[in-house]
Amino acid sequence: MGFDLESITPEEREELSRNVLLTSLEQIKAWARSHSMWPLTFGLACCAIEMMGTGAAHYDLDRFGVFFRPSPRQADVMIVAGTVTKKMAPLLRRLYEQMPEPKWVIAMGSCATAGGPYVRSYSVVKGVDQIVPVDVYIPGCPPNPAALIYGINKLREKIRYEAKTGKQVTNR
Amino acid sequence: MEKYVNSYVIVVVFVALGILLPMVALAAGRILRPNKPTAEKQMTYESGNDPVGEGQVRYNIRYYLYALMFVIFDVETVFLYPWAVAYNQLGLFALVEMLIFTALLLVGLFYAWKKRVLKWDSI
Amino acid sequence: MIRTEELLLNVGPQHPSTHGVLRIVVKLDGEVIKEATPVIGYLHRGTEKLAESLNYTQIIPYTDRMDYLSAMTNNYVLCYAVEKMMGIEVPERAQFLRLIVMELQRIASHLVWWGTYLLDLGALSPFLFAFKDREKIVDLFNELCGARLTYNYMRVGGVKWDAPPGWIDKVRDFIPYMEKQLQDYDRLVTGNEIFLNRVKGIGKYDAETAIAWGLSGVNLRCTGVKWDLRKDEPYCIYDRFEFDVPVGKNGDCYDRYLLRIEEIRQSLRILKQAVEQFPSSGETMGKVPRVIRPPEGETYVRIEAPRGELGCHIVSKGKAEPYRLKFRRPSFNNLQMLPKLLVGETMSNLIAILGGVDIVLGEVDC
Amino acid sequence: MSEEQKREESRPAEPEAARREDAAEARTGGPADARVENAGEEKRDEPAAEGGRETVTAREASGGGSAGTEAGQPAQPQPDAASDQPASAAGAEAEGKAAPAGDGDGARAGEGADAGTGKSGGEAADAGKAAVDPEREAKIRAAQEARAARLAAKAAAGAAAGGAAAGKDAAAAEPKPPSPKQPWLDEAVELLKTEVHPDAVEEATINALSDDMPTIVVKAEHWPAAAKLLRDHEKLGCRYLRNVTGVDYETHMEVVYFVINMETKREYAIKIRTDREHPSVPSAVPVWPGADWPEREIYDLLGIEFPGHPNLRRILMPDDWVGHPLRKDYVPLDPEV
Repeated sequence: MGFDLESITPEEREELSRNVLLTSLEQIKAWARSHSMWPLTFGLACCAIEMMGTGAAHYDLDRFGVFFRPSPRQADVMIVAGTVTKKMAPLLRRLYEQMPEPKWVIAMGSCATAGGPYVRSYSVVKGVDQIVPVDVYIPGCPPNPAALIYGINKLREKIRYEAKTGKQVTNR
Repeated sequence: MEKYVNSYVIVVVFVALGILLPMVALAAGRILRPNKPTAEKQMTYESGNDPVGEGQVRYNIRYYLYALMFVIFDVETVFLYPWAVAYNQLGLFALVEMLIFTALLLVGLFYAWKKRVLKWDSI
Repeated sequence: MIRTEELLLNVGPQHPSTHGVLRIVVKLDGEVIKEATPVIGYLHRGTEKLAESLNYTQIIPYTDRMDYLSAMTNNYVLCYAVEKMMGIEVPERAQFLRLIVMELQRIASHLVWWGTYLLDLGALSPFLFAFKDREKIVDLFNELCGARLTYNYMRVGGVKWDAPPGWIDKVRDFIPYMEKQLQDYDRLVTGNEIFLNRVKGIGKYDAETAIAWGLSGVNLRCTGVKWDLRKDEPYCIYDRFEFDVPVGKNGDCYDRYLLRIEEIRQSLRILKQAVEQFPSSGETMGKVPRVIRPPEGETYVRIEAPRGELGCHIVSKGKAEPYRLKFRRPSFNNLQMLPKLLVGETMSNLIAILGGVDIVLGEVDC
Repeated sequence: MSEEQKREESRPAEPEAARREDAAEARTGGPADARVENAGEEKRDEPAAEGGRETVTAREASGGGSAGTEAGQPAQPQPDAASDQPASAAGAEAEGKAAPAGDGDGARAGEGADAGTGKSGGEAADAGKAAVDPEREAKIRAAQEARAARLAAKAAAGAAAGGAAAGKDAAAAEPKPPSPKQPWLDEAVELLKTEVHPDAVEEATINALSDDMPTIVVKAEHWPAAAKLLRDHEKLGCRYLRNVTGVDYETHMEVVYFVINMETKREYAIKIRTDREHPSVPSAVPVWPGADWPEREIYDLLGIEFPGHPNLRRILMPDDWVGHPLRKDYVPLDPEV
């Protein structure tokens, strides 16, 4: 029995919209990915302590499905927490390369965002976006755990939004 | 006759499930996930820097012996499990059976002990 | 003996237990370390070069970020150096606030060390306990100076913010809570059999090598040398409180562990006395000239930071900026001896020894 | 004294006000400081800021001061829009901290000198007090006149105070009895002269700024022998090397070793001078193994060679780095932001 969408009555349509969830495979994948983002423990400086504080019992990142993985092979998100120096830049790029494909980067703290208080230093890379494409910037020096959790939720919205509309939020 | 054949159907279903479940799980993963292998990604991970030196290196024999000892006694426990689960239904005969089995393995253990395989930095 | 090849391994900058971005290139024969060379500099941000073009008040935020686990002691050492050069007299209430804040910071720093050290050795729950208690101290700091980690609280000549009403009572309530927690920690870890096997007799050195290598803090006292700057070269108002300096005997990781736990108790003891004698009112800022210009010359001051002797050497040409500012960073000197300690140890002991030395990479690379 | 009492009654209220304003304002409004009524300070914040800049330029002090103020501003370029919760005072505080540090310094320093020069300070404080009533323009004009008056007074007082301060130091130096550590210094110098070499010691002074630290300048070629003597001699016995610092005076380079004897608390600062072209100081590692990394750091950042050092390599900078950053004439590869 053929079934075309136009011929159904408004009541049926309204009934359908309440019970049937139309979605695309892409959105399901995005929903699954955004609710279990495993960050790579990449603590460089003071922001690392705040990241550990957020991961600990009081602020507890585990309830968002965020579970710290030491190896890049099992990580989806790279939280760059701290000052990226010129000696560390090639390593950071290599770690980013070694992460499996659906990967995102959160630049935590003003050092990772744009050099922060060390913007005039000779050995600091002014912002991690010169090395890896960054998805979410979290300002603050160091950003307190609430700001970090806010940043992670921002990334979650971004993943769902990109899956729903297909439009890239950044120029990656 | 059907009853006879029927019991085999269960076995076939069991085997099919045993094969299909992992296959489907892995295949689904392979289909859904993006696959962009790049040279850098294949490089071995060494906490961030270029891998130095060779991975396959000849190392001391004691690690191999230790692994061997582990495998032997691990298999032994695998055999003990089914017996341990139902040892009161099986009665005395199975108990003696198991004791002989364990005694045999103990002989192996004493031999290894005497050969100082268990002492960590012996060789 | 069968000839075996050596495996070269990078315990690299991105490693869960190197407390930051320290890389150790390890030459392994099987599991035994033949030779270990630490490589540092992955977090070198050139603070000393920046300091040469900033005046003294602006350098204070940079000292927070040097040893980010004990920002208060870094603030203090810079202010103490400038106050000594200019002969500024710090008022009573400011001295007390500085002392209370530094001792709270010492407890917080030792808690982070305790949590991460046991996390390195494989125990997951102490990390959560430690950070839960540290949150209490961080809340106290947050209320006092508005920041959780990098406080920028002290100024040359005093402190920036006065203690809000009721803050001292909160510190008074925190002390018994922490003492009770410490008993739980002892019951949880100190007697634990596995932990004892991992740390007893590991990374042993005697007093002579400790002095020769210029170690300081708990790494020096664990060998029996009684040298604590709060007692031997008293600064601030430490000479008004009595507390004793815990000293170890055989200089292994277990002694260093016990000393740090004992130091938390001593800090609590100091805090108890300081909270009693806390002046109810008074200035929080001494007489400071309009632009802080230390006279021509140089000075070297040193205080007892949680990780050891933290020194600040200022060479001033009479201008508002230091001509040369050098920090004697305890972690930098304590880390020197690591290669000598690691030869002949196994890989798991490397993690135990490295955790026991308690280094912070922001301070090592400065 | 009226000013004292006024400061007393205003101070308890002010920290509360400062804290609330802090949380509310994205940028912390000026430092709440004991001697300055917060209300006055907050009202005069903008003029203080200009005042600060104006006094900065007016002051003959080095450009550094103004550079300091500029450095204060751009140090936190990006606005912290994302962390808007009041809970993230850290963000505001941190962002605020760099900015007011520059202005706060100028503004508070302004107030500080006034307190020093007495009456005019009091009058400025009254002007501050008057700010509470609504007409701000009158207030600002009053403040500017007060400031102009103060500037003139300060210029005159500055010279006198400067002279007095110098006089005071000079006066203090003579009558002050020779410092308790003088005998230590003489003993060490005499020992160095006899045991090592007659002209091993170039200079020997007591550094008044650093608790009368005995400072001895030793010639570079006699340094290894002197180091051994310092450590092994029973009277000196300085077995603990506390700190090694490299300093680049434009005319020459200098390495300072701080050594101490833990039992008798006898400590010395040993300075060794070398020229700037190819600076080299014999290494102290054979005597104190603890000098290993500090010397490598000085080599890395200042370029001073240390012959006799086991493995003199760069320690902090990447190995392919060109130049030594801590030198005064170091030109950074990428121009500053």
